Amino acid sequence: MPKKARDRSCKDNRNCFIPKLKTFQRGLGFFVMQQPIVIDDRKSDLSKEVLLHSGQDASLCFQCGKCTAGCPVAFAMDLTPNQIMRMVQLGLIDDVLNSQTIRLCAYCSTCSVRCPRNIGVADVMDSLRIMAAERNIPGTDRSRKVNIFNQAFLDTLNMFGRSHAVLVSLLFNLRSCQPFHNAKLGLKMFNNGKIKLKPDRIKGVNEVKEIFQRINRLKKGA
Amino acid sequence: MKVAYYPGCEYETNAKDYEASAKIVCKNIGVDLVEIPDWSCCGSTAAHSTDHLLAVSLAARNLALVEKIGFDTVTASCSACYQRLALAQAELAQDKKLLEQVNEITGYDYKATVKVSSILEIIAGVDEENIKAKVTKSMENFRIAPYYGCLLVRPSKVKIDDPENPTIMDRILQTTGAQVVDWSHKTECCGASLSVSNNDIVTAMVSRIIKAANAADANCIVTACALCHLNLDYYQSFVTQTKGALKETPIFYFTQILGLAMGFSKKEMGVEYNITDTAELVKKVV
Amino acid sequence: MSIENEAQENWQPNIVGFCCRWCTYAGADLAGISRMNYPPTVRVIRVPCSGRVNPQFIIRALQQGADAVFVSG
Amino acid sequence: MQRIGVFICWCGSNIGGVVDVPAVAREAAKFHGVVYSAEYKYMCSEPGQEMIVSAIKEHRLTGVVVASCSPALHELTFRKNIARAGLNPYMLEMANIREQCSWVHQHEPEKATKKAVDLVRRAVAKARKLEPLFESAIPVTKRALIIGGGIAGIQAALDIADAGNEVVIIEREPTIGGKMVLLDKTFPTLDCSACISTPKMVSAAQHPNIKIYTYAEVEEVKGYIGNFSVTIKQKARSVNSKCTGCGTCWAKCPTKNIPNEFDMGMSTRKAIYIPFPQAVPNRPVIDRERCRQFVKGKCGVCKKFCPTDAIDYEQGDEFVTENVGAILAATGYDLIDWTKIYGEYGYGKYPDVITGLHFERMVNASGPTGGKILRPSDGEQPKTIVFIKCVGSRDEAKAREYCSRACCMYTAKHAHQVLEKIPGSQVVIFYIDVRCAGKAYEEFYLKTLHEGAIYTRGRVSKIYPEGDKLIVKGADTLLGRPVEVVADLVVLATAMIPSAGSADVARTVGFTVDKDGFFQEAHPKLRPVETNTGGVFLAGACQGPKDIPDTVAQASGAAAKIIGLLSHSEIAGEPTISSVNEAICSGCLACQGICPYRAIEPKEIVERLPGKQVTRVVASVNSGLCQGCGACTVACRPGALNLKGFTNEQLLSEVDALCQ
Repeated sequence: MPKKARDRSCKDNRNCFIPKLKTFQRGLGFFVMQQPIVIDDRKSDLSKEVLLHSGQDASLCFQCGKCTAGCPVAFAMDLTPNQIMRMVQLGLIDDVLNSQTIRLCAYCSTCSVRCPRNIGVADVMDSLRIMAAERNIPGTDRSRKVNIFNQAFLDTLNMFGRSHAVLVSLLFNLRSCQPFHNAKLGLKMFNNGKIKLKPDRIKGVNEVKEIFQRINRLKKGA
Repeated sequence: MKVAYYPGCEYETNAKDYEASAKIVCKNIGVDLVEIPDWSCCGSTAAHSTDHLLAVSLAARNLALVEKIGFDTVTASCSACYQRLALAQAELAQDKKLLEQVNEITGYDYKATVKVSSILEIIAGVDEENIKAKVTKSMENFRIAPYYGCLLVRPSKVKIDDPENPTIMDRILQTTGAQVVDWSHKTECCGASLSVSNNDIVTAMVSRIIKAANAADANCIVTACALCHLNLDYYQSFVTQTKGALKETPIFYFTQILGLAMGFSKKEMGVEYNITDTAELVKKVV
Repeated sequence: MSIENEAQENWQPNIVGFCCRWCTYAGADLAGISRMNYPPTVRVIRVPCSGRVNPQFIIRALQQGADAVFVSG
Repeated sequence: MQRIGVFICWCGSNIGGVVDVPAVAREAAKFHGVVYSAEYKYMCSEPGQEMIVSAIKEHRLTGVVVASCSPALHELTFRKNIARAGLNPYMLEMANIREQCSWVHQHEPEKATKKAVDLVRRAVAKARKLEPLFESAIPVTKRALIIGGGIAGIQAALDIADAGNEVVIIEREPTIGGKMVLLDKTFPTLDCSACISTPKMVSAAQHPNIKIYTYAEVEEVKGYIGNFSVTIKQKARSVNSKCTGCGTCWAKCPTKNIPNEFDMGMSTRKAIYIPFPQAVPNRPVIDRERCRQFVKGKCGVCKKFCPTDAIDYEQGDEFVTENVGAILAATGYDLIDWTKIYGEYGYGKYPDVITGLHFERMVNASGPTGGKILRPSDGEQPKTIVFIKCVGSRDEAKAREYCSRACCMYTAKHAHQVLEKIPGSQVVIFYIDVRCAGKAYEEFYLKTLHEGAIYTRGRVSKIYPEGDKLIVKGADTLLGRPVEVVADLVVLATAMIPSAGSADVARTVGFTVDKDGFFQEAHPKLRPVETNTGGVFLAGACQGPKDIPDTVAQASGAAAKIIGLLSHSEIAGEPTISSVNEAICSGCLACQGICPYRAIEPKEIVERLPGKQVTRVVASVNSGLCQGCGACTVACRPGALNLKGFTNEQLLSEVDALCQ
């Protein structure tokens, strides 16, 4: 078969349905077929992109697994941190960016301070989240929820210059279609006087809006 | 001593008790917290998960405001805010190009001269004798599990103490006569960034921390972070009520403990805002 | 031709290298064994130790027309 | 005026395929001083060498330039070759037109040819300034000094002594034996460590050619290869040579409960003690920091009871000088202090987290528990034991980057011993890689696996107590899942590091250490037991982490080298060393401070000036110590020092030739 035919066009194309289908299947608990990983002369630059974003060289990882062993969220992840590092090394960009793991990472940096190779694993995760955001990958399941929350948080921040817990929760519940999510918490906090309904709008709210706009312009320019 | 103060978005809601107690305690030991005028949100996890430049710029606006009012040190009570500000400062101080770019985005002319300190560091910097002199009540009935969480001690660039066994808060708490227990989950993460989006994960993480505090025979957990406080305070109800194996463990801010020891009322310290029952224990302040 | 023009047209500096026989000179040999290419305008003088390199040698090399001197050991 | 012959080698197509060799030869013929220029397919071959010999004779050559491969390869060959023709072997200069020309510029043949011409011009320029050099004869003292009385030192001492040379062993502990006598059984054969090492200790002690100083340290080393003078500090033992080792003193000593270092603090000893019953020499030492006589000024119990009047409270440190021809450093290793580094493992807070050496003592029948594996916290027998490998090794962030080499095997051995001694026990071994390269090693590992040890691929991130158990949080990277083990005992395989004080030994004796503090061998492959300092050799774990078989092999290797050196009554000294022009030396001795080999000393000379005699100080180079680095020549302001074979004049003419 000529090289072109087995080109990565499928993998490179983020609109391709196969990775999405896979995650979808996984989410539904279907059996997922795993094609062998093909390593050929087209080198991946995922490791380099991560390095550029985070200043962390994932290629140094020797897979000791200490990050996974110490990660407080590992039990909830679909791929363990060391698997993510391995996939970055091999350039399996779709598997990485569509994983739950990258957005479940709480940036507690336990992995970073214990890594024997001095890799800031948490910063690698951070850069992968950013790369997923740049590529508009919404994520599925838990990862999707984290993404919706982050977006809701930034939206209120953009609106008022400060975040507003009530609005963030409302936006999150609406956008994730769980209207009564965390209602109990809200109620308890309300009872304890820890909720303020009126958002805190700062005077320099336009300065904050400007920050968002300039960054958006920069991104588009790039 | 005057220090610029960054309250953080939860200062009137979830962290109002932290804010109040921190201000009172600091004033009492001669630290004047001056609120940054018109501060904005640090961006928190949402920003750094979305765009690196956004995260740094949002923090930089506040740092620039600190510089503008002529302060060289800023402190934040919330440790998430502390970490964001400190990380941004570390990067800006190191990378001139980034600083230029960020200044262009924020519209401020920040020179990267501000030192970011957590409120723990500010209070630990006060002479221990001064604090002891203000302590009027004994907290000896408090068996405290000091909980640092992750944001204060990691990553290495901004850590305020040893990431595995920090003692800065232990030392402050010991000045009140409280018993500070040695326990295993001092710096385990509570999962705050997931507390809205994935609360089942957070419940599991919190239950481990409560379990460890129970195992160490602590009768309360003391924290220096608004997010940890909310998480531990609220989510433990799921495990203490359903599983029964875990004891309900009241959560305090370290400033509340200091304030109670200094003789301030429980109302001033805002302990009744807690979801967990603090009344029993607060009665034991003698 | 001005220096600037010369610099633009793939100018390569003449470099005199003083290499310690125990390390860098052996390293240059290794580069040869590994067939790692570098510009032929680098020419090496073997010294018993980089400590043997008198500043006078460097000045003389520059006076005599070397564009750069490389001391390694 | 020199008559120089230039010989350009094709090296088959290695050089000839890139460089236009005949053109280089034609150019070379034009250089000043060159009277003959030739080329040949293989200069180093028999006919090539013959060609040089006959050209020297025919053209009455006084100097030879060979342009071929690196001098590292064939300089010696061609030196011998021109010596056959009657020339001084140092009248040779080589131009490296293979490694540093044809092999690195193979795509630019024209430029390569030009460079080859330049390199030959340089060689000719140097050759014009060459002078005959003569090797000096250095006498050899046929004795050897060994620093460190562990298994490496003992093995080497026995080998050297058996060859008929005298050996002096210096050991800083009160007994020889080192780390090996601490161990229980040795992998992969499981023979008893003490049973095979204590007889060697006795043989060394009884050998007529071996003299042992225990409780002693090297104070100062002077001299050079063949002629070292070593000052030894014999620390005050407070027990003199009348002692018979009867044991009355330590039985009667009232100061008890001092943690015994030999048992890693798991047992106690008295203030006067021998480290263990088989100690060599069987003579106690008083721990002056704990002895009541020294701390409080009154006690005297041991002195009162000693039947031979061997106790001497007044004894001071003594200094002894030994003259030797060779020195062997065999200072061994220590285990890294993990309690300062690994907060995630509890900073040493949890008593049931121990090191492999603690485990060795515990499992040893003569150890503190009589061979029983017990939890230090409560003395109970553990059921689930976790072993963690690479603690401090392969961790550049917290400790050391290197692999400590022996841990995989001793951990497998420990696992085997647990499974053998504790019925129904469970062993979990956390590893990153299982490295069992050695004869019968892999087989041993497989046996341990078969016996039921659970090898889990992942590094442990945290240990914390829960009740009386320890929770070990690791990972199984093969399954991609975190793992938690509820353990009774955790054994850490901690990194081997150079033994404490080894840097001082290196400084005192005068050789280099590597980035990790291990002693630097002269060449990692071809000169593994020598240092860069002549006459100083290495053996065992002081050179890098090693297990017992490798240590003993290296010790015998070093012994063979030393025997070789001591078999000569004289050795040839390298002639490319510094020399002083006393006439212009100002005696400032700036060179003395800069010499890394301590080869320069002041010397008084008497000069006759008109009408009077003047005594003044000049620098003098010790030809045995000088290693020919030439640093002194740069420090010398009057230019009185020059390095033979690399003189200022030669190097300047090389610079000139290259810059033409």
